[in-house]
Amino acid sequence: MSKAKGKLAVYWAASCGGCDIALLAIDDKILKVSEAFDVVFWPCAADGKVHDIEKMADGEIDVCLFNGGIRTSEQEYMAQLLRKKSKVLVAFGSCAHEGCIPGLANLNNRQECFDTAYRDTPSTENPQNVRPRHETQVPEGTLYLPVFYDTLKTLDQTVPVDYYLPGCPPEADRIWDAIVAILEGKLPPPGSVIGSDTTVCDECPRKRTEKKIKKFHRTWEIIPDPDTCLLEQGLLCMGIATRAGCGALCPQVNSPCIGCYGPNNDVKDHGARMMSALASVIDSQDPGEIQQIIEEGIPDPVGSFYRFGLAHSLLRRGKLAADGNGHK
Amino acid sequence: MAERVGIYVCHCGSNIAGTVDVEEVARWAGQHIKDVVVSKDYKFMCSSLGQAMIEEDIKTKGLTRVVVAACSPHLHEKTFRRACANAGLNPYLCQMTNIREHVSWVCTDKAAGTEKAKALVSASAERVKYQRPLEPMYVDVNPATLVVGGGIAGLQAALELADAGHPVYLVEREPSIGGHMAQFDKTFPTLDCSACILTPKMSEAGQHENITLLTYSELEEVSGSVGGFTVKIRKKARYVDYDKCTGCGICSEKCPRKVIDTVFEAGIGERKAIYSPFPQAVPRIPVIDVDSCLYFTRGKCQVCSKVCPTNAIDYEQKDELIEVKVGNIILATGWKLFDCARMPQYGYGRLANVFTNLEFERLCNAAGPTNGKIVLRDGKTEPKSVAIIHCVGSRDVNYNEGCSAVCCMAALKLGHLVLEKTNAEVYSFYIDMRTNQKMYEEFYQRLLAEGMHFVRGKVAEVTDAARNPDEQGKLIVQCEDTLLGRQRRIPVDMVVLMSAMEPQADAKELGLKCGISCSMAGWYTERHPKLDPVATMTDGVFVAGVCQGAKDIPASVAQGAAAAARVQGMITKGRVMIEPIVATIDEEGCSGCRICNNLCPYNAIEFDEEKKVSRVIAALCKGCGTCVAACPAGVITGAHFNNQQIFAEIEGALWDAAAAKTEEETATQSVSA
Amino acid sequence: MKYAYYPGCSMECNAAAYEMSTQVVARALGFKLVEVDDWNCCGATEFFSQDELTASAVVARNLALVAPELNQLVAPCAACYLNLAKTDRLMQDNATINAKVNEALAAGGLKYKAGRVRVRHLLDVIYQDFGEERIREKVVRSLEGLRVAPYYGCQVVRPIKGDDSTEYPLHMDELFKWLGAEVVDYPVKAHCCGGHMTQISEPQAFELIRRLLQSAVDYEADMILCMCPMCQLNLDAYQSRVNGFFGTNFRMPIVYFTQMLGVALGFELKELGFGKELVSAEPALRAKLAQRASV
Amino acid sequence: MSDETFEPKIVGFMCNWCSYRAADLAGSARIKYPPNVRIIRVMCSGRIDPTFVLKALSLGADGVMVAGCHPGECHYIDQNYKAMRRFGMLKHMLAAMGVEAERVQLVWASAAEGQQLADAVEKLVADVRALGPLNWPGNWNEHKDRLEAIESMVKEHAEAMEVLP
Repeated sequence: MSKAKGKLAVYWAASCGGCDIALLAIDDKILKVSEAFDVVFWPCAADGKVHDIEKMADGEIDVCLFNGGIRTSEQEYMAQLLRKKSKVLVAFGSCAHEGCIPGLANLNNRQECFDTAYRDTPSTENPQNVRPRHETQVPEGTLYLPVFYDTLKTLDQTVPVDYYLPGCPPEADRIWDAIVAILEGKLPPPGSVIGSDTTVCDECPRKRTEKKIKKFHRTWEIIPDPDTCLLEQGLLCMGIATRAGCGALCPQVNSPCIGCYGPNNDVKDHGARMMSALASVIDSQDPGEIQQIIEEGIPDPVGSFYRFGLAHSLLRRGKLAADGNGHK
Repeated sequence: MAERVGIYVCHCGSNIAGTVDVEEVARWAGQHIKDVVVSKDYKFMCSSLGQAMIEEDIKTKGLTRVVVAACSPHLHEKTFRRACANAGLNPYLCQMTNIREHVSWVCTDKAAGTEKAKALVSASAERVKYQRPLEPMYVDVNPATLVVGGGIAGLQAALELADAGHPVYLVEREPSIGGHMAQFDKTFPTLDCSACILTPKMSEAGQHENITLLTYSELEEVSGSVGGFTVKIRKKARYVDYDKCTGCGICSEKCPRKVIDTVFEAGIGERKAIYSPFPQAVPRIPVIDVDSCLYFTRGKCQVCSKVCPTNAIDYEQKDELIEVKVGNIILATGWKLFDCARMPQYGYGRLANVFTNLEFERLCNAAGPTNGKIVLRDGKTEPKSVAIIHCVGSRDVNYNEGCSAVCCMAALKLGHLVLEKTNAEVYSFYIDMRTNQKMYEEFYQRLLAEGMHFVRGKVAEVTDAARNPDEQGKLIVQCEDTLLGRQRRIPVDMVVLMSAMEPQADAKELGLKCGISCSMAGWYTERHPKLDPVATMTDGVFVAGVCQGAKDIPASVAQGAAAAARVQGMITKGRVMIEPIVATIDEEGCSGCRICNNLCPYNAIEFDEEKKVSRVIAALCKGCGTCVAACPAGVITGAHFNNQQIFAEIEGALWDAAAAKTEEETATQSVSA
Repeated sequence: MKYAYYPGCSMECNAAAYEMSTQVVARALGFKLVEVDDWNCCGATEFFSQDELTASAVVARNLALVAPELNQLVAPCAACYLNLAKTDRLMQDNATINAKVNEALAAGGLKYKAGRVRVRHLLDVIYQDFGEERIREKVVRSLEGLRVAPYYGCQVVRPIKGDDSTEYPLHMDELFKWLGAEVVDYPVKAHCCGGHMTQISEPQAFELIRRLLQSAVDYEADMILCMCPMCQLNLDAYQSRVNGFFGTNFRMPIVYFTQMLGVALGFELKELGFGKELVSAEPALRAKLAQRASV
Repeated sequence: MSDETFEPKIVGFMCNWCSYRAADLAGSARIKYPPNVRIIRVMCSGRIDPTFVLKALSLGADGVMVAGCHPGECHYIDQNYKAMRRFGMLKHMLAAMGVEAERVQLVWASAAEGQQLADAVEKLVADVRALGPLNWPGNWNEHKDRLEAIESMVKEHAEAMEVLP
């Protein structure tokens, strides 16, 4: 690695911050990153100014690792700016990739999000019912806050994305694999997800047989057998439909996969794949019984099948109120 | 490289052009659909000129994909695939758009029809770009044939095939072949004796070296497909050793147990507990009816065993399941009689002297329980007047909407027999007299001359409620005589109900086993009602006789022969093409989750324990695509119906609904603009 | 079980015995009849032929008034049953009538969604919803020995097709077999009772009535069972006139099927409205059932 | 879009053996039904993937029909039961997403049931017409103030930094 240092940017939009930490979970290999790159922008780790980026030439940044979905106008602006200034834009982690948990708020609209955050949560003390507003008049003039959207969008619904690094958060080994690929210039074709194209089952040591499900259980209802496929025990394990790469971490500790790596290549809708597969092996031919198995066993279908991928799914969100934009 | 798509929109005379502006569809497709290099309309695409036009364009314009918007693919997909193949284009790169059955014939408004046609053409055009060349697969045709049903249609089919030198398995549910025709006395319009013309065919079938007779047997299960079916047949226990029995009949003669014979004698005669249904039965091997046999019900008797000269009685016999392999199946399962008790106003079951036509056939038959004497239920009184009521349970929306086709002629025949054998007056109550085959109308004229009385009108009721002394003790047939325009009450001694022909109770079940469906009325659905009346939608399965729809003996015989001819064609050809629409699993992507393993009813998916991947056995796969839709990793591909193709088709079909998306896309570009 | 109940006008006067016995039987079988509040005329026999739309609107008001939590409406009178069922069917099948009727209803602040209420005749409810097993259990006084001729008339069996045969219905026959009676196979069970012909041409009407009575006599029936106030009226009230006209001597009791059902369930004749019929049923009941209980 | 001019766009997924043929039969028998359903043929209702339905809705379909052979009459023995189960699952999920149940209907029609299929189309179209347009893509279009906010931000930053044109 004798060539000139590259420029690296890391940005954080609508996400929990776990991805920034995950980047550090590669341990001392981070030093190799800093050998290869100048970190020009990483608000979470170092001071930096937007106008420094704005002043850069287009494409001046070699790699931008962007985590988080797009929920506000500011995030959208930053996504567009970083896209313009970066040669390679990587959707880093589940939020940027498919919306992740913040995307689940797409079942609601802005108003409902605010009601929850600024009124309904038990820890909220807000007697004047103060809400964030885009414009606020003060004696000194008008203050602006970013516009908060009804719908969280993924990074690639906002700007073109070169690579995806899935996971909530991405596993350290996979991050390192990606960095090595970048450093060695061995990246797959643009638009690819960096990772395996098999599913979690490929990495899961449990014993699998033919499947027939008579009843779905929630995780607290049973103590699963440690050696048998969790799905066959009625637990809603998303592993069958979820991209490998994590090493089947959750199933290894007797907990069903929740699908954070998203679907594998060419799958348009993670939840639909899962629903289709699961429904196919329900062990009943009676419409009433089938409905009962489904409704009793899966009380929250969106939260179960689209926990990470709602914003990136075909429908992207729940239906808005009749006026079409959620401003009830 | 972009595909070069050709679009061909058919007028089908005015069939399509009447409610779809086909010129506009072709013009629009040429202008608006990407990669379309030719878009034409033509009067009849399926004509040789239409096909030649497509072939010419493929060659000269370098088309790589073809869309034909015309009728249902079920009619002409093969035609256009062949045209493409002739021009050197893989036939699976041709897609048909159904703008006749699904558009022009169901739409009333031309503008709406045109819009729907555009959407469907758009769907096909988007889809066809993703279609892949496929190579058809071939299977050898097993020369053996299964014929189900030993009535006249099945017999005819079996004999035709056997005479041509091909092995036939003839399965019959009853102890003897012969079917309903064996029960009849005379046949119309020639009045030759039914048994006299039928029994030679029966014994020929019984002795034919190429026919394996499986009587008292039923079809249990069918697997495989055209060319190579495997059929499981249950040979019900006869309790008589087939090889030892000589058919001497002493057992029946000595059997002390008499029961009403509800099958062959239609409930008006008796048989023994060990019986052969009629003297000319083929085979002559009797069966024991365990529900009435004294030994089976009470544990003692065994007279039959004692009198049998060859020790053929075997009370320990069990049902036997046998398996045969055949290349084709002909269903000729016939019909059952409408249950006249369902029309209580005609009194069947309540009023003693109301008979069904089948009972009456047995009454007339010299071999029947009355030795051919026409008498009332008391067994001795000859009727002085007989009413024959047509259309009982047929041509009636409450029961069977269709016409049973044979009853008018059968009624004339029965009327003739009454006139011939008794001095009774005969009244026929008909709605319309249908005598539309060779020599049928002449027979009707003959009966008019013989003095049979004809009353046109649907009978309201048959009652014993007399209104005057003349009616006392009689059955009164109340009817509006639509020719006279007034109500009539005609007192008679005996009433014969010309009952409808209905599909066998288990016709649907049997059809499902063989993969064919029934019409609303319950008859088997033929491939085409006019042009392909004995083939079905399932290759290798044919139908003949009444099971396809009510018809008389000549028509049943013709169909039996026709089905046999179709099967012979397949046998001579030696192999059949099957569509290469099968699923494949990308083993690289398969993680062995085993969701698909349990989904295939044909066991075409196997699991490789070593590699931990699932695999499709192409030869067993029928291409339904269920596993494709179920694979959670999306690594199973269904040829010709893969995700890409269907997504493209959905997008094309909704070309005019996606407008709302554009606004969003323009909005994202503000920084980079 | 709970049903909306539309008694209709006859039940209040000439068919009071029907109403009394219906209420008694309903209580005994444990089903609740909730009378439609503020019901109006069903349009009787002729209204629909005169002015279909107005008749539909008048009848639909009754359907609209059925309490929202109930979706089955029981009518004991055959004409009421037919008109209510016919209106519902008409509104389902004919969008124009449906719209106009609802327009009319809206003027009174009402609306009716065609198909919401299932209109049923009382016999059908008893036959289908209670069924053989439960009815047999309730019988305390078997009708054994009594020969009854079940008479259905026309309006319940036609033209609205229920589950029974439209030509030769059998449900009442079966019901009375469960009660132990000897049910005669009454061949004229669905023939005309004369209807309003009594007001137009007596000879015609009398002939129709005579046939029904004669057939019951021929079959040695002890009584004719009715399920329609009009049938009962014609057969009972005109019986002596028929005798005078034809020189016959009919003494055929005509009672409602609910009355005899009540007898089988163990109720006293008085509670069931016996005694209101003109040709008394008492002699037959005494003769045939005397030895069994306190009739 | 006003109610008078609203013509629902509906995609119908039909199996090759029964429902597609029922539609063929409806045509041969010249049974008229609303022109709103655009039929896509698959070999079996078991091929119908919930993704197809979601795809159609996401592209702006107002309703979807999923049609197959009657239960117990599948050309592929029992594959339509898988369609039945998937439909149940999909229905449950769509309800949670706020999609009215009437928009996505499961229909069984044998090859002989042209009239029944036509009736089912008529019902689906009437149901969807009564519900009005779905316009799902419009569902994720943001309010106008989003565009304005970004534009003002771009302008503000551009003026301050003089970087953007």
